[in-house]
Amino acid sequence: MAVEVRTTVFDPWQELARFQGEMAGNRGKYGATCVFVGSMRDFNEGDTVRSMFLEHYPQMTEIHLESICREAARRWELLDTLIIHRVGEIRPDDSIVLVAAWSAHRSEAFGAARYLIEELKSRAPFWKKEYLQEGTRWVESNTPVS
Amino acid sequence: MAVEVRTTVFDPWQELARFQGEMAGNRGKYGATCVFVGSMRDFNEGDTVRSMFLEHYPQMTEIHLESICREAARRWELLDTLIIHRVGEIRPDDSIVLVAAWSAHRSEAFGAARYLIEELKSRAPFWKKEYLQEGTRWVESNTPVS
Amino acid sequence: MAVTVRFFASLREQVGSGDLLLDVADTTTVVQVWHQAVGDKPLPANTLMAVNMEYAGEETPVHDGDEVAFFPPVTGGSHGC
Amino acid sequence: MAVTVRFFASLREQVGSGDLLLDVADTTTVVQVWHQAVGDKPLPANTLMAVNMEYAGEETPVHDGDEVAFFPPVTGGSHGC
Repeated sequence: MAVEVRTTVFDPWQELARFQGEMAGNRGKYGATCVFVGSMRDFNEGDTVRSMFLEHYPQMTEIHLESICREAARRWELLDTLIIHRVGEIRPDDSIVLVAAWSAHRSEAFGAARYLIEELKSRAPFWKKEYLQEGTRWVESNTPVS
Repeated sequence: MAVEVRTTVFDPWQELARFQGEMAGNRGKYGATCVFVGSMRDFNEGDTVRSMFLEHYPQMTEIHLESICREAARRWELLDTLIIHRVGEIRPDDSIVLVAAWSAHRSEAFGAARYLIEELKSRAPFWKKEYLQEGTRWVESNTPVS
Repeated sequence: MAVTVRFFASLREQVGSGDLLLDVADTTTVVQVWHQAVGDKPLPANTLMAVNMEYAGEETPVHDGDEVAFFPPVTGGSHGC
Repeated sequence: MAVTVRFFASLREQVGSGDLLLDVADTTTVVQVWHQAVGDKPLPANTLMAVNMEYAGEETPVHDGDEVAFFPPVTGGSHGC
């Protein structure tokens, strides 16, 4: 189980290769891996977004993400989980968030990955400010859970 | 949209990096990527599995996987999909199947990825034969959809 | 007319044959192709059938040049996945 | 007793302050910390509160040395994700 907050660009696929490469004890055990990657779109609510600043609450972020992972491990039969979240200045096409769940069974892996991203979006202390063509704005509401 | 049948080991994360690198037109558009990777476990139904042979129906496999992708694109709002499936001799820890869906929205990406793997497992013409410590056996039934 | 018949996986081992070319009557169905290919042996329960690589049923009509396939339930993906 | 008060994101800009150290009475709640920090301004609807980095409510009691934080609804992940 790992939770990482990153201040610079990360490549989700390289991170997965690295993390899985270090999961030596679970090789041949997991069978099912579900991954979700959220990346920055260059438009939102009809406006072109040039870049974004992702503020967070240092320490509380990690504490909260770790508790989300522990809760996922209680609800689903998991071998491992990984969450990586960017903060700071972010540009279109950058990866913002990666969640991954490893299990022996696909329904567990899917259920857990979905849970991790929904919980993260609704409860983890991150806030986005968008830099538009003209001015800036805080992203006030989140996409609904659906 | 791509469907690939592979006869040799593939690294799912490298494949995703490559495929996404070629999706130039959708950069900054997708926001949400959901990936499922199924890999070979070294045990099944209480037995240690040394290796496995994955037979398929050449051509029908590709035709069928492509039709699954088209159906997913009708049901969800997708920017792209990818399916890679191994055939031939497979060893524990090898990746067997990769499905991925790119969308502007996470619920669409999750829904489509889940649909792709469920349809693939229930309808695509693949058959597994396991090489156990003693003898071989065809895997007759599939894990239920759950 | 001529049809190609194919068997896959455990069904190929049971039937003892992979591909074969059959000369069949003009109005023939998938199940008739089965019996012409393997004799009296009944079509095992759960057998899947395809004509020209599209799923078909026992009564699907078969035409000259068609490829008719019989195979057991599919098991793609990984075990757990 | 002393508590640290923190504001994040749009709420920090509204309040015009990031972190501050307050001297408060012994029996103080989160909402009382808010008013002592920002004056009469009511707590905006939907404001989230945390005490020592755990979510809390307006009436959660505050103790010496606690860190009390106020922030708007969270918006992690990507837009679409």
